[in-house]
Amino acid sequence: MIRNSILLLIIAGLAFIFYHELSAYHGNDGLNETANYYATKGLSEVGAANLVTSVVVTYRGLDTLGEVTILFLTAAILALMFKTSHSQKETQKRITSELLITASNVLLPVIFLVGIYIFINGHLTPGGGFQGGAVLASAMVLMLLSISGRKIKHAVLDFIEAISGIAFVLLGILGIFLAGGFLDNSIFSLGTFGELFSAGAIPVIYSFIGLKVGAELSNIILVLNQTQNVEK
Amino acid sequence: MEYLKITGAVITLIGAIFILFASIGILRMPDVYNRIQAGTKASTLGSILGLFGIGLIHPDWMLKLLLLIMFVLISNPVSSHVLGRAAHYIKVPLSDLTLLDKLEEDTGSETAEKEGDK
Amino acid sequence: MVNLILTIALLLIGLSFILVVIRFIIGETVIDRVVALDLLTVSSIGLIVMLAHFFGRAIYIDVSLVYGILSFIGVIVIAKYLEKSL
Amino acid sequence: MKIKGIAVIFILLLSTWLVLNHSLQLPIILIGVGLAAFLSLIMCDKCSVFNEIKFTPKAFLYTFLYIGVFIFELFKSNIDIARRVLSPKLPINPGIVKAETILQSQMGRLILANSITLTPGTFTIDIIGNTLYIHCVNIEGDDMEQYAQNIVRKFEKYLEVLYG
Repeated sequence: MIRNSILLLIIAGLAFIFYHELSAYHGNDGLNETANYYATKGLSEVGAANLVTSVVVTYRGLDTLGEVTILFLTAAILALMFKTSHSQKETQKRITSELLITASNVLLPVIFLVGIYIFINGHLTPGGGFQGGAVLASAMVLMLLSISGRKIKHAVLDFIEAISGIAFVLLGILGIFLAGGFLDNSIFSLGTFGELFSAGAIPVIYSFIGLKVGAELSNIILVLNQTQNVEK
Repeated sequence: MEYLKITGAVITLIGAIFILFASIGILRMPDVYNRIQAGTKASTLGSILGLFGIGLIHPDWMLKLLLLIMFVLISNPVSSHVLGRAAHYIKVPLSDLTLLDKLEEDTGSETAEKEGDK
Repeated sequence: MVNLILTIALLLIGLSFILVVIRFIIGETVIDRVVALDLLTVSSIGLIVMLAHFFGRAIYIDVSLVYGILSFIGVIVIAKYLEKSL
Repeated sequence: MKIKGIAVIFILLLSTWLVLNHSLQLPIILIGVGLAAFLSLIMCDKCSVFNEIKFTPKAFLYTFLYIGVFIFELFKSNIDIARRVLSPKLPINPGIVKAETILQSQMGRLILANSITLTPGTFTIDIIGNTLYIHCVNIEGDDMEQYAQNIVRKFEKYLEVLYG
């Protein structure tokens, strides 16, 4: 109880300090040159309802490629460091509740569908590849928790990841030849503003990013799950 | 049309009141299991009523809100069941008011054996 | 009129949040805290949808759907961890 | 027999997709059909859950009856909990009792347990075999055993027709 009160005091103090800092903060009202260009020309050039998406996928597409690569490296390093011997001992676990298994059987397809919905609609709604990928990976967590006997194959995840990564880069290179530059989205027609098939290649690119992120995060979860019970 | 909206708002208000009851219950009940009881029931009905009321105010959101209601109805009781099961497994004590515990009688010998193995 | 009633509802939910946070701090056992957290997230689903009405943005409903999914999985993960059967 | 499960899961996913997108344009429907078919085929080793739903006129009628009973019990339970929580003496006599179920289908058991959790004063703690362990807020004498069995019976009556 005393410890909790001290924690509460510390949190309140931190909140006060942050409030103090925040109230003294004055944001930069004007946009600088680059931001101004994105804000004024972005909508007409890219045709995505969500301006953030258009910046992330097209103007700063190369950065997104870098981020995906970092995730890939993390997954690869984890798999390398925690490389398990195949003679791992199955520890005695409590049997999962029957109700949880049934509920996850019902909910899993729906959660996968919601993840896919988030990254396909990335150009219209807040959301996108990374968020959708995270939802896919959380569905994978539910799968691992509820169906303990089920083995998910690394090979399948690696295959999805490789295919979507290659497709992402190929789409980017296609942009150099058919349109203005790397990851230019106007290789497909821009379509009607606000519909699912609009904003050129953005939905396609975002789908590949979402699949890649989902596969990478799931790989990380799988590796951690398989190594936690191994003896030192 | 206006009546429908006011009905929706009142339903939402009732939902909020149930959520308030849930929080009072979670504060006053003597042990984990009773808190789960109070928390799950009232918060499920409260948030369902809140969603439904907003659905009456904005009829074009209704389908999506019904999807959300279905999700809450399936997931919330299951998560509280999993929590209660975990609490009983790690032997969180029941309150002194508790009269009988049939689950302990039936599974108690099993867990005692497991502890003997260690 | 509608907005007035909804504002009262928002205030009630805010009050209940304070009560739940008190239980979260008192705790007693870990499970108590998780129960309080679960109650917070479930009522937040309703809260986010009410905010969607106030700001007039249907898109917040998607947010609350994803929030519900993640909190459900989170509670199960914590329960499994406490059982040591992760 | 798997075809029925795949069909149910397909319809469920397709309707979820259409509700999420909130539009009926042709490309959205086409993508939804593709995605739903793909996901339902991947998931088909687990669709035994969806196999158990019965499509008979009687089941259709009983769905509505069940929803009615369920909503009534949900409100009753909330008023009951509110009464207990608000009264200054906190009148509770908690305990864990057990009740038997005759339902064999997974989906039926899930809905039964969820309904018990949401009905007055009871909450499913564990299910082992056919025995449900139910935590009750208020036990009065030996009657509670019978009371719990009655609650289970009340929902089973409908779920038996729906899921078997």
